[in-house]
Amino acid sequence: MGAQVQPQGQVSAGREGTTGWIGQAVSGVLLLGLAGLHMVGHHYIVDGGLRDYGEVLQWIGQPLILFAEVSFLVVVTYHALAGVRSILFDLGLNEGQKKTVSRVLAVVGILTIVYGLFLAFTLFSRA
Amino acid sequence: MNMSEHSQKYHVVVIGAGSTGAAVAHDLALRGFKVTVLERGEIASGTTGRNHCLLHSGGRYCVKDQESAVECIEENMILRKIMPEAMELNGGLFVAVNDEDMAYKQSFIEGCEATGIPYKELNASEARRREPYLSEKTLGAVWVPDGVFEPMRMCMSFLASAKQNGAMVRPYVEVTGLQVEDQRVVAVEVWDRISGEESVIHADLVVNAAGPWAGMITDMAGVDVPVVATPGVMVSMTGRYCQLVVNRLNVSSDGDIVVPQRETSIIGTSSWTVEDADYIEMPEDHIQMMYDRGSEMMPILREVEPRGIFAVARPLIGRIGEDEREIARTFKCFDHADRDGVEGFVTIAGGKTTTARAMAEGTVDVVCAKLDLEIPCATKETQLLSYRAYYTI
Amino acid sequence: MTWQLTFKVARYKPGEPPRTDTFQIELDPERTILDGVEKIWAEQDRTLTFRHACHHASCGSCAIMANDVEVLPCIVEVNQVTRNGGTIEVGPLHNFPVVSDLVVDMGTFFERMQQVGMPIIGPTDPLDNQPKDDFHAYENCIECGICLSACPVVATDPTYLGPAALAAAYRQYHNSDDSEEKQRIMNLVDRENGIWRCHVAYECTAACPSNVDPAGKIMGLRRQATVNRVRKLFGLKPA
Amino acid sequence: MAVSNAPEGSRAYPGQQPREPQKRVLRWFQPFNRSLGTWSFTLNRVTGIGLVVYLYLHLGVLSLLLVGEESWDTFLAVAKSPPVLVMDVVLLAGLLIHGFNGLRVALVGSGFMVKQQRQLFIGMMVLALILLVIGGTAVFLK
Repeated sequence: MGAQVQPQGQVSAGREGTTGWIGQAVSGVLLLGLAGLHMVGHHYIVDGGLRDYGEVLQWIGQPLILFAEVSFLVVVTYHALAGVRSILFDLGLNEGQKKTVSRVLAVVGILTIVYGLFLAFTLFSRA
Repeated sequence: MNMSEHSQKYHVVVIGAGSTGAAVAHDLALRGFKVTVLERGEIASGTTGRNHCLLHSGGRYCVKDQESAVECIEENMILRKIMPEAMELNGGLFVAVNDEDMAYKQSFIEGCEATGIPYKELNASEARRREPYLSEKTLGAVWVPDGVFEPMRMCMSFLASAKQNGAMVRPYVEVTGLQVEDQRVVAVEVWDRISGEESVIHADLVVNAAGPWAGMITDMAGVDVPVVATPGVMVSMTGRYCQLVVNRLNVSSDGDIVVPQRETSIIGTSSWTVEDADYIEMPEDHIQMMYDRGSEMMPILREVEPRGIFAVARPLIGRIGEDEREIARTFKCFDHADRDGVEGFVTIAGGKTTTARAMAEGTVDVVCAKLDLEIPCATKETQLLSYRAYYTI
Repeated sequence: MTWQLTFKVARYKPGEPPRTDTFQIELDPERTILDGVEKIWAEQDRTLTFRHACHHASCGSCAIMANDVEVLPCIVEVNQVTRNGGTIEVGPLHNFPVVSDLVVDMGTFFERMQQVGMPIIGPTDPLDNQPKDDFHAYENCIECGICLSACPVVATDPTYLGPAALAAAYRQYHNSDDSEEKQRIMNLVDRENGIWRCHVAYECTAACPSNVDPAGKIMGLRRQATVNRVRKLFGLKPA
Repeated sequence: MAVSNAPEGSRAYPGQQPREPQKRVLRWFQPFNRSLGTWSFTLNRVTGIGLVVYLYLHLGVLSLLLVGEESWDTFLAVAKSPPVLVMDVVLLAGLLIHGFNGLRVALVGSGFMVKQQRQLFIGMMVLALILLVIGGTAVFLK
């Protein structure tokens, strides 16, 4: 261990920790349902397992399903990138590195969600 | 006049960082000396670390060695004030389990009164109510203010306070020689066991607090000190079966005490003498004797598993061949100028961890007298730092 | 009866590359690993450095790796880890700076314990003031560092407060009646490098030689931190 | 001769510069001779990293849907071949292990069933295994 000792009384850092962990737990629990729906919807309903192009459009064309898939996209992206962030933080980064990691991952997350939304709504419009 | 301005000029090297060396270092630093503590191993890795953890009330000595008993009860009362973090002030019982023990009770109580040890007589049912694991044969008991301490943390507390006052503590630095010029010890030759470097440390005065190894140090100055390495076996049992220290109400003998420390019960101890105290082979029959004698007071100790078995040498003042239990457990400070005509060299020997502070006071008084200084000892009133500070200062 | 044993000892001296030394010793199988190490020092190699004091698992200074597991070598008999003619590998704890051979630097560790503030033994008379059972375990913490060596997060994040300090914080939090002290402890642990860095591997609890259960207590602190936040949301004081 | 002043370095071992511990990222992936808890930690980490990689592969592949019907259905023919279906089962295993182990972490981490965390882990893994057998068979049957 290095000589780094935590300075006391930085409440803001604490809040970030709490929300980070609770966010991960809550999104994780949500994913149990959303990923379950996604897997069942794409693997187990139609004959032959995976959906072909037409079947995909038919599936995503339902507004409730679209809502579920979009929620899945947002939650899974958050959960995945927060997980990556947590693993990277486990490496014992300094404050500057932590900031960089957080920012880069936030940008990646936004790009992912924008791309996913574009995909989902394009398919929805084609249906 | 501020005498510490004068004491600052003197560099005192203390050899050994057991309880004695640690307490001496604290006292010296508090009286303003420049202090370096040299310890060949880790803090408390010798006699002190492996001791019985008993904060003596003096009860064990109050009949046959009243000088030691008085030292114990005085120091007991001081230590509990200055070092509460390393202590459990649970009290102790002297328990009678046969008629012979009961017959001893009167002289024990007289001893307590003569030496000023507070005591309280308990009848058998009261004793067994407080300590349910006591033998059914218990006939009666006497309560005294025994306690339990953490030997290593006690040393670290003393050393932390010494460091706070400027002392330097160097573990893993072994003394390999003393340089004597004109019948005066002027420097200490050392070997750093970590870096492998050998060096020489100048000293205005050397205090030998090497415990049972004191003779090795005095040999280096061509003098000699009557210290006998007298090991004892202790067996630490899994589980804490008494809250108070349980002693046998009789003349001190082997296996007559059970000290509850944390979640263990330590049975002790035996006694024999060795030439070399570095590695002590434990006699199997001594270990067996601990179970046998310990379970006379607390039968459950025969049924539970041991957690640790260990032996270490006590530094008794005397000569090999004397009956070890007859040797007084008091301490003695040898000024080698008076004794052997070697200046600048003092050996503190004997004693117990409980009396370490008093030993230090006596030793530093001798040091001051040798240097013509009059600085009063303040360790009685000085609260010690937390043992943790040893690592953080 | 004695056994013939091979000790492979991880050696390190400042400025030299680490190496492994092999020693052959004879030892009674009921003696401990620490007895073996001490015997090697006494009879074969005076340059060997190791920490030890009490030899009965109460000072916590001797903790090392033996056959790649954290142990207090003073209470592990050699017959528990090997057989006659067998080999025992010993090395310093993981995740601590190595000073020399088996000696690690506990400075940062104690700095963090110091921040939590709990002395290892309560100054009270346990007869008059029995510690609450649940907390009793924390007084059993011998500050040996084994939990930090075992933790997979400490292995990579030196800024993590670590299981020992967090367990002590739990006790200090619940044992204190002083709301300011509670707040100080919460501020210390309720942060990314505190309770939220733990990934629930429970390795500290499995490795602890004193049954302190640091992981369980980290979870307790998380719950407390969450409760406090929820209460604050509703304008209530921390529980 | 002057007193050697306290050299810099470790406070408990003056003059010594302790060797800083290496960061042992590999420890995350070495649960051997460790307790069950480290297995759960390692599994969660391995599956987590795997799932993130899969997520981005998946999102990439989905761009074929944007291209049009033909490219998607061509891909689908490949996706339905047995080797890829085996990969699907691996994905399912990862999801189930990560999901149910994650549920354990969420429960224990918020103070529930702390004392039974070991049993909880075993229970969750058994549940994941059952679902994997059901789900895995279904992948091939459909």
